[in-house]
Amino acid sequence: MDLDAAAWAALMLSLRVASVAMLCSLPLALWVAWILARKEFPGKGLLSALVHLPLVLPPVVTGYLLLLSFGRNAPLGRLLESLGIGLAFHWTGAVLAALIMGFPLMVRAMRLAIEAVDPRIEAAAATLGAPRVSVFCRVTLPLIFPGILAGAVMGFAKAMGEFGATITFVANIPGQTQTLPSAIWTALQVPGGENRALAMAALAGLVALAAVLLSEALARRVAKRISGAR
Amino acid sequence: MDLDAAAWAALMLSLRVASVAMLCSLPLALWVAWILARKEFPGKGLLSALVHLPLVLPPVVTGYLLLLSFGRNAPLGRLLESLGIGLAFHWTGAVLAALIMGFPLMVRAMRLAIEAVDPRIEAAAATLGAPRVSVFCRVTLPLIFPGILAGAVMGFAKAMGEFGATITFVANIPGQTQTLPSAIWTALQVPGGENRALAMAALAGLVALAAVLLSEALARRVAKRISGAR
Amino acid sequence: MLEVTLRHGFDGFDLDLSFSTEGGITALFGRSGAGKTTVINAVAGLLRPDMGRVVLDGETLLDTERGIWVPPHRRRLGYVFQDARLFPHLDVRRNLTFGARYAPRGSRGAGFDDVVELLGLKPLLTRAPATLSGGEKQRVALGRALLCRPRLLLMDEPLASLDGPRKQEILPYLERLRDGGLGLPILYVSHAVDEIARLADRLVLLQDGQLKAQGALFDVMADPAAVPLLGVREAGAVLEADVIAHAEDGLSTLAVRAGQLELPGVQAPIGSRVRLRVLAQDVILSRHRPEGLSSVNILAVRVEAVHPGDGPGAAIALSAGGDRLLARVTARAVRDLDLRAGMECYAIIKATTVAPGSIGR
Amino acid sequence: MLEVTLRHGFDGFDLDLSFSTEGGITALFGRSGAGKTTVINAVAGLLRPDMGRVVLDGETLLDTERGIWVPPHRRRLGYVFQDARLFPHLDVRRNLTFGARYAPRGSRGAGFDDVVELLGLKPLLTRAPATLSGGEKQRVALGRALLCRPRLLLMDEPLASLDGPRKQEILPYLERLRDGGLGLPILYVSHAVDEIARLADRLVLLQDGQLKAQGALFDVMADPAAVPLLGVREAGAVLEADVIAHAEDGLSTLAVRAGQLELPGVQAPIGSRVRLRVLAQDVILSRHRPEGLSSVNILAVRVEAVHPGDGPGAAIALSAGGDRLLARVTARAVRDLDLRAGMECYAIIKATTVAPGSIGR
Amino acid sequence: EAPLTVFAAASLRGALEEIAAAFPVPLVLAYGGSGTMARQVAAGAPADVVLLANTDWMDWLADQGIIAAEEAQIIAHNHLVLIAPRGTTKLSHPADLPAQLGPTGRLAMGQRDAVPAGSYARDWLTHEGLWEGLQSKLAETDNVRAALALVARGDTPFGVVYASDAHAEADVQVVYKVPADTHAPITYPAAALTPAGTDLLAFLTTEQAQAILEDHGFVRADHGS
Ligand SMILES: Nc1ncnc2c1ncn2[C@@H]1O[C@H](COP(=O)(O)OP(=O)(O)OP(=O)(O)O)[C@@H](O)[C@H]1O
Ligand SMILES: Nc1ncnc2c1ncn2[C@@H]1O[C@H](COP(=O)(O)OP(=O)(O)OP(=O)(O)O)[C@@H](O)[C@H]1O
Ligand code: MOO
Ligand SMILES: [Mg+2]
Ligand SMILES: [Mg+2]
Repeated sequence: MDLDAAAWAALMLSLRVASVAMLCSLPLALWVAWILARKEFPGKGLLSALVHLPLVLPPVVTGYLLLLSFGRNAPLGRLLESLGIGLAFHWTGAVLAALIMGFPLMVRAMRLAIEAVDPRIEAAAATLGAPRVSVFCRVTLPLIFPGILAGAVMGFAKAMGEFGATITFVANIPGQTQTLPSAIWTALQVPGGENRALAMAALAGLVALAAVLLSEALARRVAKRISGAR
Repeated sequence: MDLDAAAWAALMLSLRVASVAMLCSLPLALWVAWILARKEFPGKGLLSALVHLPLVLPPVVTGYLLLLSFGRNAPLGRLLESLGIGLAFHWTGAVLAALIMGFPLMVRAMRLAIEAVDPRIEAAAATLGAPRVSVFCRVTLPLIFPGILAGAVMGFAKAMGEFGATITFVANIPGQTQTLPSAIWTALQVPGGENRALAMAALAGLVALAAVLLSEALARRVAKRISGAR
Repeated sequence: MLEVTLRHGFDGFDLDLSFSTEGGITALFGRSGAGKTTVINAVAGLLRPDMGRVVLDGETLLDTERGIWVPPHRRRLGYVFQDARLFPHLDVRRNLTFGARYAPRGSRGAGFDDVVELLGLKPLLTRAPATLSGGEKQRVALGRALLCRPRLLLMDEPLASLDGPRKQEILPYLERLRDGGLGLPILYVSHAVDEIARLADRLVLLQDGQLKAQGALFDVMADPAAVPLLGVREAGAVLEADVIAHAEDGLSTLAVRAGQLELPGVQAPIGSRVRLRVLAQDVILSRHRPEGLSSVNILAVRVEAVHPGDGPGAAIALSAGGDRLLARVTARAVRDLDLRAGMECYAIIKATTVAPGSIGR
Repeated sequence: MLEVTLRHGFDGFDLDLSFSTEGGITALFGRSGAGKTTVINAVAGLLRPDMGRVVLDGETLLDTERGIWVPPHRRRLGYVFQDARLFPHLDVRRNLTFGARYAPRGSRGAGFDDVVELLGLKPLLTRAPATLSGGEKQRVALGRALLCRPRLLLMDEPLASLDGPRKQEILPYLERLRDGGLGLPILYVSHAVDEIARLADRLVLLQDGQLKAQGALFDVMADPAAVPLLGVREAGAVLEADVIAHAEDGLSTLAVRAGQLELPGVQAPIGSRVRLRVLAQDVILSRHRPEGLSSVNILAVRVEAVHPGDGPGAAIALSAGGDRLLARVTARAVRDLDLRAGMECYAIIKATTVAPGSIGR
Repeated sequence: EAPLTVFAAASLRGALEEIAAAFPVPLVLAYGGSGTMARQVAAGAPADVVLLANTDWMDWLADQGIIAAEEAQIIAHNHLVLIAPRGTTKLSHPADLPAQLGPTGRLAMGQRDAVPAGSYARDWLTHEGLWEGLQSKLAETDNVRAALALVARGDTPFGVVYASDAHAEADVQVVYKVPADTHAPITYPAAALTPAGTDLLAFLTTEQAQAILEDHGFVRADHGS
């Protein structure tokens, strides 16, 4: 493949951004999914809508809103900057953008999985003396593993592919904030850059293929253990 | 809100595109989800990866590939055109783009729901004489309703928000292929257009809110019926 | 009518058996984990065994050798699962009527109102399965299977979580299904020997996936080899008897082949035929006709076989004028009385060894 | 030790009752849908009733008036569910040991190896719950609850899908739990009157969510009012008796308060105390001491109450030198014998009315 | 009369709106990136006229045989300017730029490879010998309007945009005009794709249209740079 150093740098950055975004959002997404699946409270519909928002808004708007909130002139952005956490024009900002864009996907997958858990099994664990947190860790969590896995894969895939919000929020600086999608887009803007763009897209596809195959294999192993097949 | 006729036209187009895309992809997504959840076959991992592909690729690449395949000069595009199905630069193309971009989300939600159905309940239906199709329609389908609903909402939301693939494939022709996200993007191109863009984004948010609230209410009703609460 | 040959291996468990029935109620009996549910699943088509053949009324439902496998929905068997497996999204009424539309036109079977009445489901019809009690679920599952107009009923411990009175209502109904115009055959799994003694025509005994005995209920129940399988305390022959008279003091006179017995609490009318269950541990043997025991029931019997058990006791197969009896005595008694096949002696039957549930038919 | 007061309404079902126990085994008995599981769930903390109070060993677990509600995991109750509810993602061993880590340090209770041995779980330890048979699941659920070292066991039909021999192994174990150093109290739901007659110290009878009777087993079982609740065929008093002698012919002599009984098949050693269950339908009343019935058991009794039933029979409460007996006779017999409270008469007890399962303690 | 569809580079938007009002036939204006639109035109987009922000893509269209090279017509030029939020003092010499950015300030500009304005900016900075030193201080955006917005909001203290962009945004001011000889010429080529489009193409070079373009900060087509 016709891939230069810039493409490899973009791939590496994308991998880093996607992994960090996925790992960081897992706990939060899990928590939100749990609340949406299990709790009834006023404003639940609103929370659910809020979670879906990044799906609905054009990514550039999300990026724009991020810039408004975390830009160098925004109070929040200034605060974080003073704490040494620069987001705008940093790869960490790409993580934030990817995280937000993947959040609805992760929450939905986990929520569906949590909703499918029989609360009577959790009740059984409680009668055996397990406090709520233990029930969650030892019963709920393993039971929703397929959902977590699905959420993780989708979050990772989305993070690998996120473009609009990322480029708007952290710009497209080769070697710094140029993720693989940004690099692909850049290549597409140059006459004759198609092949380079497609080669990089294929690379992204391969990464996704690997992630999906891995997750499918993991899921199959867990399913087998539960069904008792060997 | 500061919304002119073009904005309303874009909203209407987006609603149409999103509804049609969601409705068209439902059966196909359901079928693919069912296969992925229930069948073991060589190449299953590959199929799963393929389904995830639109998540991973930058939307512009998806749009570019669509343009390559269905453009007026591409063989496939010409064939469809001669059959009266114009896709490139038509709102139907926006439907196709939205459909493809939302597909992974729909499939995942439905697949998780199908995986959560106890096959022993389906077996019980079979012993009562129900052929496979009846079992699916009368048992599986109602049981995975929450997953279908989740998939539909995500597919719809994603279709409302899709920008990169759409603008690349069908362009940004006001009144014809300018969806709400395209209109928002266009507004952002003019200095001072931010407010207009944000007003339209708020509109998109309201639509999503309505869709999410509706789906939550529906889901709650179904859950209540199953749990027996009134 | 039903022929079953199966071979199937799970990790650490091998099923290998062959049995056949002639209609009526065939009981599958065996300890927990013996393979009863596995057999029923294979008959229903929910398990595809490694090897096997299932033929019902001449129609081959399964033949691994000839590659025949009829899918479950075309077998028309009503399956009452060990766990109820109700459709969670349908209310009780819709659960009950789920199978009706798949029954062939004009097929006869239980009517909706009858089943609802029998099982006391009327107040539950609009309820969601999740809100039912354990016994209520089981009743709905039973009704659902009855209402799909099957040609064979598969019942996996259908009455396990039902209360006594409810069982007493349902058992006669099952008998009527078997005996009525429909002659619906039933494959019936139960741990309750009294249920089996009352209901079954044939008995299939399983142990660790292997067939240990099969045959007419009367034969198997009287088989000393079956004692360890049924449980020492539950083993005992089942006889048929004709009700001859009811006396003032509550005792009834019943005729068996070898003589007459006086039993309390027989509800059946004079002239009817009932089943008696005589627990092996309640039969006492004597070489001479005991004197001075006026009111006890004594039958002249011949020892057919002496079957030493695992413990201190022995099971003795007896023939009483063609009826078969089973006695459980101590090893010392075998020695003292010098019990041997062919020996003539007397069986003292405590009148009340007839368990209440076992008087039926 | 355990005080329970509950009021709770489901759509079309109202629970309203109050009972207390003094440790030992308290049986909850009632027909399907009577509210047994609902009561147990409320005690376990899985159901928050509309109103109620639950006090265990002086600790208030629930008091809706005072706003007290101890969450399930702090109640330390071992619950054997009607459906097994095993953890599907854990193998049998991990299911069994799930609760161990939450038991307070140094608390005593059943040992892992003992429980595995008792319940025959050794070959299943590495198996996934989905591959277990119905009875196997139930045994694992039982073991899991035993191993969490609870201070009260809640058992909802724990033996319903177990075979007879297995039951005979588990019942003495439960008795030992109750009687042993731990003195583990048990709230026990069962439909099997013989199980209850054998195990229970106290009996709570429910009907349609209401308390119908509660008290010591001996009192409630001998209460004519309880006959329709227990089922006409299952009703009967339970007595305690001392084993005095074992005769050559297999009959044993047992002393009850009003005299001696000769019974077959008593396994207990001389000097031990056993429980006898005398079914009401197997007690015959006579105004005069019957002559010429040398081998039957006859006790002098006084009629305490005559309780006409719904059907043609009547339940007669009897006192036999302090022991309570129950007889079921026809309405005609009531008239003919002119049975009235206070009358002295004789009860003829068929020796073998003592159900095998009911000889215990 | 049937409206004409115009595919146009987004940065022309302000001027085109006014031109549309002046043109007798109604215009449907569809905006996008130059590359995207060039490809769409090649794929058969229903446009009558295409207006791009750089010549590369017009040349590409000619290479594809979609238009004849001589049909393309330059309709305007532009200047590159260095901008800063209103109130910033003028920059006397480009070499002061790094110091003015300070330790954290960034320079907003179009993406160097993908956005024409970015390429021009790189050319200029390279010419000034500043490019290497500014590598870690850039904020490269996906179009030049985004760079403008960054400066307008104060997210970056400086940006490189077209004079026409700076003209349209009240919140920024030009602090330095980039000499035209430090980068490739900035030209806006247009081409008609249908016979109906030729009228519009012709109109774009009329005095009326050129005045409008000039009003919006563009440089007249005949003032070749
Ligand atoms: N999928 C499986 N994998 C491994 N072993 C299995 C599987 N299914 C069943 N078994 C084993 O096969 C044996 C027979 O199971 P089956 O369910 O037929 O027993 P059963 O006679 O119905 O018992 P019960 O009365 O307890 O329901 C059991 O030992 C069980 O553990
Ligand atoms: N969530 C609910 N909504 C409505 N009714 C309910 C609900 N839960 C239980 N009931 C009803 O309350 C009654 C008592 O139920 P419960 O489960 O306590 O009965 P049970 O005595 O345990 O019966 P079984 O022996 O059949 O298990 C039943 O009639 C049941 O249908
Ligand atoms: O109008 Mo452009 O293509 O962003 O320089
Ligand atoms: Mg079974
Ligand atoms: Mg219950």
